[in-house]
Amino acid sequence: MASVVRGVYHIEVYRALCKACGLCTAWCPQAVLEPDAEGYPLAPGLANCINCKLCERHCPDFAIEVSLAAVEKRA
Amino acid sequence: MTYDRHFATNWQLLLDAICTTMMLAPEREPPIVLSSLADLPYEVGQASGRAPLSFIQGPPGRNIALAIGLRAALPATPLVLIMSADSVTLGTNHLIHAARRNIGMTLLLLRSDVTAGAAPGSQDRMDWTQPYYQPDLESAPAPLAWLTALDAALVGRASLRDPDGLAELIHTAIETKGFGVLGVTTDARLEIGILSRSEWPEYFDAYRAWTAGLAAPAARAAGAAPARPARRVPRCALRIAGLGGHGIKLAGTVLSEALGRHEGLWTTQRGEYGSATRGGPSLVDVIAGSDPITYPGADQPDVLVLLSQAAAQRYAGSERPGAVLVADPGEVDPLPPGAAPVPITALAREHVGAPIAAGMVALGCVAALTEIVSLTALRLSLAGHVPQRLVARNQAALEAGYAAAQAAREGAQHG
Amino acid sequence: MTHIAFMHGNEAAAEGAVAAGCRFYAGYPITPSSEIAEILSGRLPEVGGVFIQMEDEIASMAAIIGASLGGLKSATATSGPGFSLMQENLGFAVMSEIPCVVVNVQRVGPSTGLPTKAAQGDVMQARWGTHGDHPIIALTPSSAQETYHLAVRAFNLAERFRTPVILLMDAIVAQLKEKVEVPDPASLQIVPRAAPSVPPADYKPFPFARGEVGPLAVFGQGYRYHVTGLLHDEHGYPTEDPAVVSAWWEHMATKLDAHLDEILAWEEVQLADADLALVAYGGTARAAAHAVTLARSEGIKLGLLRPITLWPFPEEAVRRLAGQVRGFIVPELNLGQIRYEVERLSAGRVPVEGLHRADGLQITPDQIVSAARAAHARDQA
Amino acid sequence: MTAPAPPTQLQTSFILREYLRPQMLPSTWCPGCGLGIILSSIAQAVHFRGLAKDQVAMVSGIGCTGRMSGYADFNTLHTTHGRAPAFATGLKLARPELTVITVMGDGDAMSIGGNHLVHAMRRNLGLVAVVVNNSVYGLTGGQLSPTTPVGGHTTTARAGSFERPMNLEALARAAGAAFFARATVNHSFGLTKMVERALSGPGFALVEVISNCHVLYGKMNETPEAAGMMMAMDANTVRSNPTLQRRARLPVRLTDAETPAVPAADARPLAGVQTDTRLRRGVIFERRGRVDYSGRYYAQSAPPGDDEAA
Repeated sequence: MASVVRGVYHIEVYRALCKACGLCTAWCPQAVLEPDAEGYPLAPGLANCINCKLCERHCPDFAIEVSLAAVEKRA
Repeated sequence: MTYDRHFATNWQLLLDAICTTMMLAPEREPPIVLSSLADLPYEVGQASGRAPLSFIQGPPGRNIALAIGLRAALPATPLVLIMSADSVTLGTNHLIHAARRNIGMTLLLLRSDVTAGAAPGSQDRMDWTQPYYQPDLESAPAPLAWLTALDAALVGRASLRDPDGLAELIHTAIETKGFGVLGVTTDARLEIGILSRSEWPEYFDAYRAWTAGLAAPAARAAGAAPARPARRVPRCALRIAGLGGHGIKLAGTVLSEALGRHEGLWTTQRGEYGSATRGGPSLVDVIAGSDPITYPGADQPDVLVLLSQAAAQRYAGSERPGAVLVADPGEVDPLPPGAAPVPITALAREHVGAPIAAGMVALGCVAALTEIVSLTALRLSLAGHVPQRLVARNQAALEAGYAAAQAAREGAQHG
Repeated sequence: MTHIAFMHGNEAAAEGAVAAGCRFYAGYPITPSSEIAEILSGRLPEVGGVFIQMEDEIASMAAIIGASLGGLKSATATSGPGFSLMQENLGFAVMSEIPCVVVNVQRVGPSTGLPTKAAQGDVMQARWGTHGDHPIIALTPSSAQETYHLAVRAFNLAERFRTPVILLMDAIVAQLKEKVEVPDPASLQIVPRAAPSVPPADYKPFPFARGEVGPLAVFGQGYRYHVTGLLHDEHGYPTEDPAVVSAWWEHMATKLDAHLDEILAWEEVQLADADLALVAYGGTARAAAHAVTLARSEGIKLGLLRPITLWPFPEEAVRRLAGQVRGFIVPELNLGQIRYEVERLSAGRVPVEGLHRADGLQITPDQIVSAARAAHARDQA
Repeated sequence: MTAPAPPTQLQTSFILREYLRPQMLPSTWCPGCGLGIILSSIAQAVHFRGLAKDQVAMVSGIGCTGRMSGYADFNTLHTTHGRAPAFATGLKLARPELTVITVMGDGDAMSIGGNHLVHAMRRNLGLVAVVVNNSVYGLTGGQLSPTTPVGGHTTTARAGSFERPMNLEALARAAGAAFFARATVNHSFGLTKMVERALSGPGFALVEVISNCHVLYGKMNETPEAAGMMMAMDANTVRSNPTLQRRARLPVRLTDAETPAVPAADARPLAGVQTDTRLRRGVIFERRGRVDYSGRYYAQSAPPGDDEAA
């Protein structure tokens, strides 16, 4: 039985690619992401991330990545 | 009109059908015939010595586009296009777009059995065959199917074996508002008649209805040319350089119109304008003088305003000796020698809340430090270029720049 | 009444076209000429004209020919790649003697090239772009003010000589915003479409009038005739008869040449005492004019010949100058197109030096002055 | 060259970096432009199909979409305006083993390239065409396109367009394309699957993608935000599959159900004009037993098969 594990994901934003368009924050269903003063995404709600990858799939600039890095780090 | 149908060529049958439509509606203007087929005019011309119809032999495929221009000019004249393979080769794009837009014309698309006397094809679904190259290799073009799919006003098929029916159908197609197309064949086995109809306003009818409501032109920027300026101003080159988001394009417009409209000079304005989101380099050159401006570049400016470090690195030192130089000490480090320090971006933030007014602050500096343009002229010009609700704030920025530049000059004089 | 406006060249072209009586525009978006279409899409409906955005440039060119036959003064505007597509039907307009105006705002080519950068690389394409020998008129403006007037003139010449006229602009002028004194429309001389004075039975749509053109009857007004891209007789019917074809060539070859005084225009800047002459046109001529001032302040007697009519080329002016100056410098934003003309016309009498670039950057007055200095020094040595 | 092993899990960005040219990024596209999402979906479809990069060619035309081929690390060809299908036809016939993906914008594909598109569909060679439809000419500054809806404002139709837009779906069907699907950039998972399916079959496969130009079209039509314009695509399109339509009514929604639809841009209805503008998204048609005609050019003995048994 699959279940959604919370709080184990890692979100990486590549500032060099990001254009601060705001799509990732608009799509996040869990309010994980919030824009900073310049519009770049921060992840203050990372604990709520469910790895749905909507932010990643709707990033037109390949600048955001959700991974299981946190799990790997713990292991 | 009598002729021996048994011996008549396909061309004669077709042209006779077109002429018959004129008898079916004698009050209607005679049609203009468009076709790329070379032998058609001889047929018409030989009948009476003079063409009974106007005839345009446009380039293959392009007659549809030619007809669009004619339709724009002549709303009521029937336009009959006779096309063969050109309709499904180089004319396809014009075909589908004229149908999509529903432009009023009547197309007769001749199957290869009409044009080449080829054996009638059995590919009923295709309506039309292409008589050359690799007919067995590719699926044949199906213009009637394409045009039905695009909801042409009328799609039909007619046969030269039934000349009266052909004339009747052409007449119906001409009477149909919009884009009508008839496949013409000699094949007796194909279904003859109207295959589909669609309702949509004719393009130019819709155009005229759509544009009828547009406001008549207001008296355009009325006002006489101002009297020649009393003063003689030699060519003066001004350059404002910074980043996208500094409002530099607006500053250039306000400055050049202040100089041109209110100071009575000739001006040019050119620039490279970065967008606020990208933040790239942004630059405007304004040249003014009593004589019409030749070269529009401020490569060696008489007035140079530097709003960013990148701009300073690129342009500091390019100015003419004795030029007026302004730089923002909050952004530019070190300050170029001789530059009047004015905290332009900070003033913009203070008065408008964003760097977007930096260009306006810069103009205030120019008015304070030069003779070329007055604050009044800038104020007048500004009012014409920003929305009413933003005028006051932009004026504040302008005046703040003026005051700060004056203070900087006095500081330099006393210090 | 004259009024002051601030326009870039594209806007001036559009406003000039409206003032000249243009009432039909068909075009396709392309940088850096799109503003002309955008402005006319608003202006033409206001004056009862028709604007249509076609599916491509081939269709745009065909549509303006159709509209012109229907009696509307017609124009299209494009840039390099679109101009290439228009060549087919531009030839049709030449062959069937249909007035129309084509604006080409040049950009760096070939192919898509540098879409936003200024160039003057279509000079020879304007002359010889469509296949076969043919007469053509091309005008090239140096300022927004001149663009306005040349747009009017382009329509006038098109009507006067029943020919397509190319308004050959460059992105320097097209995108430069400057002050324009817009003349009172009533003060403009406008050539209307000439109507035939003979009854339809006697009307010849394409008279071989040796150096003259006959009136072009508007379709749908009783003068039914035949228009074709094939070589034709005076009635418009195709012919292969060498005698008729020769008569047709005679007509085409002379229809502009007999009226060069009406067509040619150029500007001379400080040429009277010049011993070094620049030949420059379009946006580049502005830097050249400035360079004349700079060079003269150094004691170099530099002058400028600025062709305004580019085709037919002001040949006599160059020939005459070749007998006066000790050298030519031709600055242009291509790798040498008008330079060939100047070389041809000076016929080895004086050296002709090109100052060329096609990298998207503009030629500056300093570059021209440097070239003038070098030529001057060589001359003194 | 061996194909990459099928992915064991969705390491999406890793895949993207594998299929992109990082030295070309960031793209010249405006912030929030859907073209990046489309490129991402195409790259993933190629990955999931297990195609080697070397065996894929991307041919693009001119326009914002034309820039896509520059960012994808395939054999890429950035051609002239509208002519991408013709270039692709030549390439495919020369190298039938290549997977050739053509990407075009709406003006590129349907306006200036309409002729080539129609004939490419008729010839039914094994090409995949992705047509990005954002209703406007982006690169030249927001002019009318053949898909601008009635009432849509553009820089060459300031008062709103009155032209009937091109019906690409009907044209593709009539011209004989083997496969037609429509996705939006708001449904990018579906888009990836559609491109995968397009890549998997013979014949000419067309995928239309509804995309956003909020910077030009949106700004002129009261939807200046990328996110708002994309979310509206949910309401402005309807699933082609009835089962999925029912499922869509279930309360599990990842996009905001309250998002208002894009207003029909103060469209003045024309007499006789249908007003239901909701487009179907999903696989619209797929002809069974579709034949890739490209083989015929090598073995001309084969007669045309019955490709119409849809």
